[in-house]
Amino acid sequence: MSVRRSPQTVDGLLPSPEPVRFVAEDGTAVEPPAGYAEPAGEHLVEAYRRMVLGRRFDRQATALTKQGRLAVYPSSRGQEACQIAGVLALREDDWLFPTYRDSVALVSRGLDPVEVLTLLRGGWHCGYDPAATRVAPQCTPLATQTIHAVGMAEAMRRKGEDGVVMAFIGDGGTSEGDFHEALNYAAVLRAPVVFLVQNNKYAISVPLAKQSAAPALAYKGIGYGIPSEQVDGNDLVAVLSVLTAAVTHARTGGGPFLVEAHTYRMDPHTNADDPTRYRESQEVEQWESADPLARLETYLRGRGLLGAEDVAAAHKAAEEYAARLRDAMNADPEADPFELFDHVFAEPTPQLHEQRALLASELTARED
Amino acid sequence: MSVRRSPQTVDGLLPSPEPVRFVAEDGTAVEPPAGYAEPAGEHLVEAYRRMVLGRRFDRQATALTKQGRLAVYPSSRGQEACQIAGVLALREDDWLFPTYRDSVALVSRGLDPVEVLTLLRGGWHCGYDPAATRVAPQCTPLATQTIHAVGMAEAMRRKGEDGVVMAFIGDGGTSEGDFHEALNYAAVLRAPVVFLVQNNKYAISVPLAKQSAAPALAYKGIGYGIPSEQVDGNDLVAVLSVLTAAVTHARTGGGPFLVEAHTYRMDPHTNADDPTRYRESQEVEQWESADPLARLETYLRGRGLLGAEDVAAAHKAAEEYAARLRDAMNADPEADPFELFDHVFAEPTPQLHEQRALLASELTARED
Amino acid sequence: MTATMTMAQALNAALRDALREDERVLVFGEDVGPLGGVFRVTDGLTKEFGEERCFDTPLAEAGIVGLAVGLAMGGFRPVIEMQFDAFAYPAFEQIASHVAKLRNRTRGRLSLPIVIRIPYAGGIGGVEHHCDSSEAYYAHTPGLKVVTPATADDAYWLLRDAVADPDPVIFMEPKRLYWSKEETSVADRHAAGFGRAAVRREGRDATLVAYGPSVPVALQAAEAAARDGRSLEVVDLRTIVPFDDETVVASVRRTGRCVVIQEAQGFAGVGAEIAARVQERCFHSLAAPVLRVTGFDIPYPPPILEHSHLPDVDRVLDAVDRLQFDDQPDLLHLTREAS
Amino acid sequence: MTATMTMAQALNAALRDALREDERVLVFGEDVGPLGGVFRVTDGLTKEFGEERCFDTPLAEAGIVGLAVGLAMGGFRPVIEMQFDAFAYPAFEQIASHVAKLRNRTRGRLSLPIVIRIPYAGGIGGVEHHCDSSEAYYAHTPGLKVVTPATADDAYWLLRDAVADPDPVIFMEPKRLYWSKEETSVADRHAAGFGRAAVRREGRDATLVAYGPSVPVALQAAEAAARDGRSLEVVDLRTIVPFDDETVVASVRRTGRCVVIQEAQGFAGVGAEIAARVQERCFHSLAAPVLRVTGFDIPYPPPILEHSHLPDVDRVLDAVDRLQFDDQPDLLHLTREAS
Ligand SMILES: Cc1ncc(C[n+]2csc(CCOP(=O)(O)OP(=O)(O)O)c2C)c(N)n1
Ligand SMILES: Cc1ncc(C[n+]2csc(CCOP(=O)(O)OP(=O)(O)O)c2C)c(N)n1
Ligand SMILES: [Mg+2]
Ligand SMILES: [Mg+2]
Repeated sequence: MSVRRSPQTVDGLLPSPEPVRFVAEDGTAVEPPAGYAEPAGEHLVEAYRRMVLGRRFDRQATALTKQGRLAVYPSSRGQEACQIAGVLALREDDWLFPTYRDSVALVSRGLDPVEVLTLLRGGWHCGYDPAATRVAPQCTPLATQTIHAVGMAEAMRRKGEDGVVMAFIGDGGTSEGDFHEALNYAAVLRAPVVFLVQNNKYAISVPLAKQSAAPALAYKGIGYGIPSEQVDGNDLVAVLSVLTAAVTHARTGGGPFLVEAHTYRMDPHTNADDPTRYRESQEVEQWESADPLARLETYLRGRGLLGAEDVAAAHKAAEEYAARLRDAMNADPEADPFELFDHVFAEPTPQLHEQRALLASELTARED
Repeated sequence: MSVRRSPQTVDGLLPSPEPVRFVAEDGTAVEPPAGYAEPAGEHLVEAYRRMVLGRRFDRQATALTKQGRLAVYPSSRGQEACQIAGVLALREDDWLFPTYRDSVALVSRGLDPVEVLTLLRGGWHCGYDPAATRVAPQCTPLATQTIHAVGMAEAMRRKGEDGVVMAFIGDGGTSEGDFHEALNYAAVLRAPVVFLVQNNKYAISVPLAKQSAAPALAYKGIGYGIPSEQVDGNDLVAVLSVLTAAVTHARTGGGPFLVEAHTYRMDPHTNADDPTRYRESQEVEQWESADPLARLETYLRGRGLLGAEDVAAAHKAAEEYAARLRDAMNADPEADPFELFDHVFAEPTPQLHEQRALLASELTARED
Repeated sequence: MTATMTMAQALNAALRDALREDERVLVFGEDVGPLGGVFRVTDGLTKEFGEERCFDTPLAEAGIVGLAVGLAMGGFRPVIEMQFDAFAYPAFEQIASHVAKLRNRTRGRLSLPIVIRIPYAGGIGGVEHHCDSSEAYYAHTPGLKVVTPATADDAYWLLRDAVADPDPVIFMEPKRLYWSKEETSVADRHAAGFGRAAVRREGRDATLVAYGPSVPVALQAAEAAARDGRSLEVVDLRTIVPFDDETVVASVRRTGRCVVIQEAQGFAGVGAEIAARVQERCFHSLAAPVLRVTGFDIPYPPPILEHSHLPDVDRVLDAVDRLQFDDQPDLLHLTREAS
Repeated sequence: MTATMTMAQALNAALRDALREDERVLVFGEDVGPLGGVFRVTDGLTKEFGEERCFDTPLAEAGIVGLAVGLAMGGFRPVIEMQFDAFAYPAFEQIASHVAKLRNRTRGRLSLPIVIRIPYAGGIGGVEHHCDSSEAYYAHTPGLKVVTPATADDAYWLLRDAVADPDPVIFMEPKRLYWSKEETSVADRHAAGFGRAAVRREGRDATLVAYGPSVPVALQAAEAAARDGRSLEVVDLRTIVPFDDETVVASVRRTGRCVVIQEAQGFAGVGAEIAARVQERCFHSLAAPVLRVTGFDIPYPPPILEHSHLPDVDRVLDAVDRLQFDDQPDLLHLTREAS
């Protein structure tokens, strides 16, 4: 009477024993596991351009914190391959549920960088229009967004759309109960959602070894009946290949898919963090040699897909982009205090009207 | 730079592809997978006695609901092998963290049945002394107790005791975030705790298929680095063998272990439930043929470990036990209203003193 | 057309009518499908509307609420059930950090028309964790509307209003009133508007302000007081957020005395807010302090003792009697006694 | 021996001394180990006491609290940190259904000497979810003691008291006061006892009741009022649960007027409880209604707007001015204006 399943089902759910790789750290091609297709050359070149831009944006944002133009910034440096592959694997009508860490993904998706940074400069909570961009507000309460992603995927399925949702989450976030509930709901509903875990080895100061004892986080999928894969998160070619397969799986009715991208957070958690308290600088240096951008550039040049002028053009575009951003961020953000009462409900309650009036009287009093 | 593990580690964490079995439904022996030892005969006979008693207790409790002596009772009928093996696998100084469903485990552990039923008869919340019995209060908020179990296991480890904690949970409870957090904490801390999932196929009315899409719940272990096993929960011999191995693993520093016991809830969720709304009676009848008590009896008789007189003696003891329980439950529970203020804090606050005085004045007023 | 129905039946009718009228409405939660919910409030909905519209979820409350958030972002109108008050706590982060805040975080670009139904409070002999009065947690959280009906008719109309509302509504259902039968008009509306309190009984000498499970207690107390020649007005809040200051203030200004009744533990509960508001707005009309009659500041008692905890007619009348005196000498005297 | 230290340093000293004096004390949470906590309150503890006594947990708040419950059942005294106010919400079920109730559920056979440290409230330009004032959720939950220091000296002694307490204590740390320096005596105790409020400044004309982050605001307001010849008394609650009725009532009976200051959104907050209690107990000594100065009933604003939300000296003084009038005509007039 007890449940019986074929071991077959099981194998289909386990990730590759080693992270999927197309390109070695030195930029040379390696044999990927069967079943994964290399993305087209022009896609890889486009990915390269975006990585150059994304990294420049990231550097600019960090600079803005030093100039006091940004209150706080969680850098993506070292994780560009994950974030940009995540964006490239999606269509415009697909949804993205990012964390505070994924600003590079957002600007790569084409969002206005000033709007993306509105939260972090202390302006309004979410600076961009989630409905128009199909990008949920960057989420801070860890893992909570993964369940919203499942709900949105289920909504698209119900409306007969063939859209897919990609939920971003970090290694630390996978420890939260909400991640578990999201995976389970996605599997039971067979929702078209891809979970992308950027395992950057740290949750602020807490290293992966204190976070999980799993062989790899990708092994969490089988416990929900979700096919999973692990990939070298600093190999853009591999991440894009695996995520494209995952998105196709979800879009074609295969249900959810879990991808763990092994990467590394090169910078402090945020500008406010002090990593010297919890990690050795050699560890960071070692990971420099795994830099996703250099690796992709070497690979594309080696394959003759990228020339010196392409590289120069990409950097020129990135510099212009950064300059525009710097100028735009030079102005202080503005906000209307009365807006505080406008979005609590569609219609303010009598209590909120009263409190708005109180604030009004305070502001007039200050004036005279 | 990315995480590497040997597939070896991985295999060690996966459960058997089929639930472990020693005894077929017809009571005949079957070949168990390698590595599992059959418990000694006298243990099995003791288990048989406890199952007879446990089932009789369960039937009596259900009867008491009909007589209005119990407000509500969640029956264990059909799950006795899991609960009694769970108790037999433990030492007296080990801790048990049960749910509302596990009353049979508690009486089998030797707790006073009236104290066990205090909660369900509307008396005080927990009728027994958890410290003295090393049995945590039966837990209703699903899965929350599994984290407490990890904490207690960690406490014993820290105190240098070699105790083990067994956390009971149902199939539905595994969907709660707290279960995920408990498994992860246990694995990272290498806490000596065994998680016993009684997969009785239903969470009130919700069948397993709506609860999880996993090949089996035991496959959740690998995602935390926890070795796991699945077992035929209606085969006492198998459950006791697997749990004994799991407890030894935990006691000897191996860390946590996850066991899924495939069983079935024969009765309604509680006496208040109406299963005709969500399951077919044939399904229940089919499971009758997998009855754990009949199966063990046939097996032990076949092996000549159990004679007619042993069976009769076991039933006689059970009848006497049930009679004593019936009589004891005939008296109405009593409680002192002022005790309401005694256990909120070690020392009542001034506010509680005031409220106690208010109640006192009310009660005196009622008297005259 | 009116009919006698229990509050549970009225809620069921409201869900059925909402599902019929708006295909974006979805009902889901634990055991709300074929079983029809442990209180049968969703009885028959899966049968009539199919698994697509009314379905069981895996057992995880944060999951239920989070799923509702995503579905609402995607254009649906989820009406979800938390099986019991204390079992909504696992969803607290989803409710406080997302349900309550998403409209505000996005400057109104996203809204969440979600109804979270929560059977709450005691008086039914339930065991621990099944009888919490949790309304204050939600009422204190900006961005949530908090509703609690005391009659079958209000149950129907307030739930219809809640489902139609563009914002999240925590819909608190007093368990012990599920089976109380009343004349209910599900066809043409007599019920007051959303956000308005109702004067359930008019009176001159004092105002009893109550909501949800305490409304019948207030009415019984008023009945008993009338026999002693004291005329009590009974105001039923219906919605805690928004709060109907106008009705409450008008009543207390007239009667000059006020007792607030709340089943929940008293400390920092909704009753404290009511008492604070009333004395802020009616101070010079008050002949006595605004008194509160509440549950004690203790975890909900076991069934055998719940009657000692729950505010009853006598406790209300005792408070009304104290309205005649200065600075509650008896209460102070109790304090001395106690220490 | 006294020393000038910040509140963060005082808390660090209290943890260090507690770890030294009682080996059952354990400190754990997110980033409290080598990093020393995001606010450095646990700085150096892992170095001095080792990973066994002060350690980082996996990232899961229900897990942290649930682990503390099990460890406390096993004889330890966990002092755990929730990294920020809003990030304690995932643990709400563990706190409300277990931490608060276990002693009561087991008739005192089990107790939970757990301290849950929660950095809370705003004023530091933090982004969303990092500035919630969540004290009322806990104060409304029977079985929890709720503490919040306003000075470094109190931070040290109240935390020592909390760790020594046989029952669970929610220890709310006002973020914005972490860096405020004061004379602190960690050697011989001058601080008031646990459960007692402190009169921070004596006055005749009105009483300002405040706690945590609002105490400095109250003191500044009293200072400013003094310049206009108005003498305000300032009471710092120190512990919200238990509540020191004696000190508050004595002060208000003397001054005859009271303003309650609370940073949290006002509705059903701790300030409502204080206002309700004060008018219940001091009604006939009151020359004016008890007024509340609170944050608005809105989600915590983005940094650029938080100054408009937070109760400041002017908002307090405006309230004090209103204490002179009847039924707050200006407030009613605002209501009309608004609608
Ligand atoms: C529920 C919750 N708890 C705690 C925090 C505080 N916090 C912010 S980021 C962070 C670490 C997250 O690590 P990870 O998930 O690996 O993402 P990463 O920052 O490395 O990208 C923590 C603990 C939070 N935001 N939400
Ligand atoms: C957090 C929480 N949510 C909901 C409930 C209500 N509830 C009680 S038992 C139950 C079903 C549990 O099913 P399972 O875990 O399989 O255990 P079983 O009853 O089958 O032994 C539910 C939903 C609860 N007790 N706790
Ligand atoms: Mg990380
Ligand atoms: Mg079950």
